[in-house]
Amino acid sequence: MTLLSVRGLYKTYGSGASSLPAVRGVDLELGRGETLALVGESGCGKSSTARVVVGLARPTSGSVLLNGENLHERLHDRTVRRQAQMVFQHPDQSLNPHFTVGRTIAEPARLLDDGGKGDVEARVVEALRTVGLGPEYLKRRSRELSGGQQQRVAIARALICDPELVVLDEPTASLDQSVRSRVVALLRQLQSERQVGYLFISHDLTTVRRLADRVAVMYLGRIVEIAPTEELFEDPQHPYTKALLAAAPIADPRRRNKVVPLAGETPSPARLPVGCAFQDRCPLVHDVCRTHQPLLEPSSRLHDVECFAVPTPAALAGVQSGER
Amino acid sequence: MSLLDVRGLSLGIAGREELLRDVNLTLEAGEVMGIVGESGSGKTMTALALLGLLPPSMEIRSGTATVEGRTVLEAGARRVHRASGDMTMIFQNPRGALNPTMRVGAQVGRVLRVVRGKTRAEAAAEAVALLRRVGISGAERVAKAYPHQLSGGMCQRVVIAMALAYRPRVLIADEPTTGLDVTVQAQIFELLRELVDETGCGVLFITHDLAAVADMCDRVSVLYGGQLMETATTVEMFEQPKHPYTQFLLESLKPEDQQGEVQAADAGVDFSLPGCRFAHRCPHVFDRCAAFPPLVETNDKHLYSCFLGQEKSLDAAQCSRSV
Amino acid sequence: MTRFLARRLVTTALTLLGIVVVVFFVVRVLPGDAAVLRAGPYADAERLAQVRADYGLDKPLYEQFLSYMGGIFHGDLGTSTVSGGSVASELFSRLPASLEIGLYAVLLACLIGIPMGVLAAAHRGGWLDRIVRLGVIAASSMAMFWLGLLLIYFFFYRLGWFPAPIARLPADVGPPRHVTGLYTLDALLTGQAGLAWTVARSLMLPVLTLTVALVAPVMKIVRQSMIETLGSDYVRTARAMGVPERHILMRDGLRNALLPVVTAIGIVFGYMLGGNIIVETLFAWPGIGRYAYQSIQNNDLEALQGFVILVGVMYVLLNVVIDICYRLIDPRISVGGKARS
Amino acid sequence: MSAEAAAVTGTTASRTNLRSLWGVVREHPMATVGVLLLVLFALAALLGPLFVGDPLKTNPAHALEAPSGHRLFGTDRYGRDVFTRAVVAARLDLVVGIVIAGLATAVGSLIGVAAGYFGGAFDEIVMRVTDIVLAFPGFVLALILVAVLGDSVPNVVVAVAIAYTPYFIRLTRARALAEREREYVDAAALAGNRRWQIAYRHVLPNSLSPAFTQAALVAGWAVLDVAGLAFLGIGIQPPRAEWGVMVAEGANDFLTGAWWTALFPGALIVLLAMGFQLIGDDLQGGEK
Repeated sequence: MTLLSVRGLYKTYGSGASSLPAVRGVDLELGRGETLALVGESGCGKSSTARVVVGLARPTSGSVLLNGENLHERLHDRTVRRQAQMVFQHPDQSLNPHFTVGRTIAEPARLLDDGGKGDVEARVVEALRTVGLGPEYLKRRSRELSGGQQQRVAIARALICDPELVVLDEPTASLDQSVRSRVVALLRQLQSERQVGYLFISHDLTTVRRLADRVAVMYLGRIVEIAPTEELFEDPQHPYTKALLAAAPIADPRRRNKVVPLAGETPSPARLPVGCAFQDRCPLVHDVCRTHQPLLEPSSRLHDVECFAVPTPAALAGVQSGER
Repeated sequence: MSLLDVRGLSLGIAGREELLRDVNLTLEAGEVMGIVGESGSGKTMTALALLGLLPPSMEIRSGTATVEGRTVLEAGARRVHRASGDMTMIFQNPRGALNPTMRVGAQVGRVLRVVRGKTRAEAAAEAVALLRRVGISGAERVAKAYPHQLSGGMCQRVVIAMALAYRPRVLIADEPTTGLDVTVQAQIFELLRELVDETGCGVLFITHDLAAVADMCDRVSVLYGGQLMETATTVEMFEQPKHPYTQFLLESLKPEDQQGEVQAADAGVDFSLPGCRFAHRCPHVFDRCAAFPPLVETNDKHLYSCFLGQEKSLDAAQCSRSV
Repeated sequence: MTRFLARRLVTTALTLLGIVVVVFFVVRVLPGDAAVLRAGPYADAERLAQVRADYGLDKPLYEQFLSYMGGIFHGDLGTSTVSGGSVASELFSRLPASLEIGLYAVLLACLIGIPMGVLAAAHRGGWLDRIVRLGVIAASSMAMFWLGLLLIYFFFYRLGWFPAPIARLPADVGPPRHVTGLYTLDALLTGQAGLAWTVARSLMLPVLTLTVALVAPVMKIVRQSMIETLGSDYVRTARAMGVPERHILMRDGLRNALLPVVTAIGIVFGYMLGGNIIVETLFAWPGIGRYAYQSIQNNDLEALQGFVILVGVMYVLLNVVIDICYRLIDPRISVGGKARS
Repeated sequence: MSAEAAAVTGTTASRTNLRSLWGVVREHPMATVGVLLLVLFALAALLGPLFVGDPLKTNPAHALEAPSGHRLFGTDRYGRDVFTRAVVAARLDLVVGIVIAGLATAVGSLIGVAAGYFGGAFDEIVMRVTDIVLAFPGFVLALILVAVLGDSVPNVVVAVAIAYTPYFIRLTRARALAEREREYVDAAALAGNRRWQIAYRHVLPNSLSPAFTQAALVAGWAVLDVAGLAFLGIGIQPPRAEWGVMVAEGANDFLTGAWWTALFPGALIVLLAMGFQLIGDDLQGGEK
């Protein structure tokens, strides 16, 4: 059974003339012990998706199923709620500055697990140990820790209730390079020990390639391509995915970028054109892209693309079937 | 004579420990030199010191810097007069780098007026031309816009246009693409490369991103805890790093299963210690590391600051040498 | 801008209505029988009933309120218990005297406070900055009534430089022809330079007293917002691009620092409207502040209520004007509608 | 360890304590002056009444005597000793300032955090009400409230506190709005906190610092306001020993030459207010 299943997710902020569609029809599946990366540039809707998936925001429409249960209908059910946790982007902000490390990690255990189930204190020490910190950190506060240590504490807090799904929202973006790889290693190790599923939000393709089993690329609120990690990096299909991969510099001075892959910048989601949202920057733009929204169709096994220019019979069939 | 020559630069908060110790840098015309370091390595402090923009609490303890032989920095002096056209800097957070109540054309034009002595009309016309030059379409319209009406990438282009108006011999770019999308970053990098080719200026490219260094720089200097660890051409740095810190940094880029045994503790820098700033994290630390290591030259373009591998210390170092 | 104006208009109307409601009900609902307050403590039952009938106090509260509200729309703030005159006309006849002190004090506070705040920020940590900071603290700890007494003691009683603190004019001098109601202006407009000087001499001590109270917030806010702008990224960029410090101070620093100062002027006016009660009482100045003081002394609640409503309404309207000015000056809000965040 | 050695380590320990104290003093000279002033006033408030006589005792034979070694601050027109009255008044003025600031901070912060965190209709109502209260200059509002409530110390305290409460509501509301967006609030929601628990356990403690800073300044202003009201004859009434009352009583004699009657109590008001202001200024970041 799939762990997480997102169906037809829409999320719109505001209403009327000033409404901003952040997520426009996203479908996702994530299995136990699997890592799905959600990549894209600012404003692509990956963080909004993450917030809805974990229950911090309500979907405008669509549903989030966790082990088959609708998360947003069962938000006050602790047994459902404790299954989805999150690690945030800014470790210095995600810990309450007034709380000690011990109190921070213990909070979910006290509030979400049935009272008296085991000794909370011992579980906190154990959680600290699993993220590589000793019990001497229990009494410290967030400002006394380095960025890497703060993020370890945040990971311990997310894992203390043994959730099956952890959303990682750019967990390494604000860490130094040398700390970053250790946090990634820790996350991998914890996953193999506990079979926890990761929804990994990132714009850092290097880390994505290292951590993810599958990758979904988002652009202006829609998934434009989704494939197993190596296949996506080696054989990207969507013109935006290609540009994104080409734009990221590689840490090898002998393999430099020679061409700028893409002109212009992501337009505002408030003024989306009819048809494909990528049309104005796309090198392969076609008349049909300006009138019809392409749909995510399989281009090969496990590899879905949302583009008319990619030669999949299904994409063309999608146009012929009329306005969907 | 190098275009920019920084010698023995040391900085600190007045009355406290040294945050930057004995840093030496050279930069040639038409060259892009990367300055890499993690947060707190002193890379931005170095740049601010060169421009005389240090916060009031910081003082220059020792060192000199020259641009084409003209002194631009001296120990003790808060601010040395900068001949116009010597050196300027672009920053991260481009939106904040522009005055929110001034039209962007006027901000570019102001540099032309106060630095290059243009009249108001000349400056206005040339500002539009510069905006066009940095790849802004509809430059006339954009010149009349306020910064909040432009995207981050556009704002950075405007700041680059201001730098172009200044006509610097040396351009310092401090994390110019942090916070910008990766596709926009590629555009800005491309623009900077074009400008170097066109004007022949030298660029000090400050970043924490090794991939960006590999992409942009001809040579690299690695800073850690205010100490210059290693300077080399980019290819040599990536392929034959000498300093344990550089080795460690490059190892961390690889997937874990391919990482070598170079490991280092995760700890902050103690600026009050007299020795090598990396000593407390270094897997090869030995007794001589309690003293400050001088720069050693392996060939004319490759220098590093470590006692390891120095002939005289082999006897002492052999016990821990493993890479 | 239109949407902003519409919203601002609605909230302002709500606030103005709120002011009247609050004052009206505070005066009537809180402990203390309004009729007793009005008739005085020694009135007998018959007299109390008489007062109740006279002031409509026997009617239900909402009826009293509606009739008071209706009065306000016709410029009627009720009748003074003591003088029997119209509160509105008594207040408006005294308003110019108050404005004359208040406006000069605000002007003076800005003339001193803005340059001092700018200089302190530009030389942050230096001796001038320290003096300004100490000045702010000293001025904001100053008890106005005591300072006024000291000034009167030295400059009138000891030195005799200024006239006695008894009115807008010495007893033997008549006022200038009424043009604006501000005597200094009227004297100058009617070409009586000598009279203008006489008027100014009477004005100086009260204005000075009020200025001390007003200068502290001006200096403090100017200094703070100036320090903030001078430490901003865009000032650093301008410096890196070789723009001279003097140019930065005026164009980047002051221009952007003055935006919050515009708002601060509103606060300063509030101080002024509160402070004038003490200053006018101390200098026997025939303005609305002293009117309020006298109405308290005489238990004239109708008059006091009129004063508070007038002050509240003036203050709210002033802040609306300031808000609109702010929108016009700041391109982040006025140009292109909503600012991005 | 010998007793001698213990004594030696003891003195070195206290010496380092002294040295670090000296470091604090050197870095915050103005706040130090403020603390010293407040300590002096607190001592006078606590112990003063034990050492001086009856502040209300009149002595017509010694009316309006100038200050001397025997009567430090001289006597007023009823022959009461100005020094005695000034010392006794310290307790009242100090307590009034602190209680007003405390009341306004506590009530304002609670309302402000609730409005900022929960938003919605509650926030809208709170903002409209503070708009209305702020439409009156604080002093005017306090004045009309006392005029209506009647003259008494508690009434003055409540009136002035009400006038300052909206400032604290605005301050903490703005801070709570900012704190609400921080990641630890989301983390708290995921940890199973209910909304009121997040507001109370997480947002409130992190939203208080600007209010505490402001509280010191408000304590200073409150002292001035209460004294100012008393000077106008509103709130605290003669013959009670209160500095504002004393200045008012001495005002006429002051202007005919008996300067000591109003000079000393007025100076004490200013010094007390300044003590609070110096500390508040430092808390606000001093030079920054």
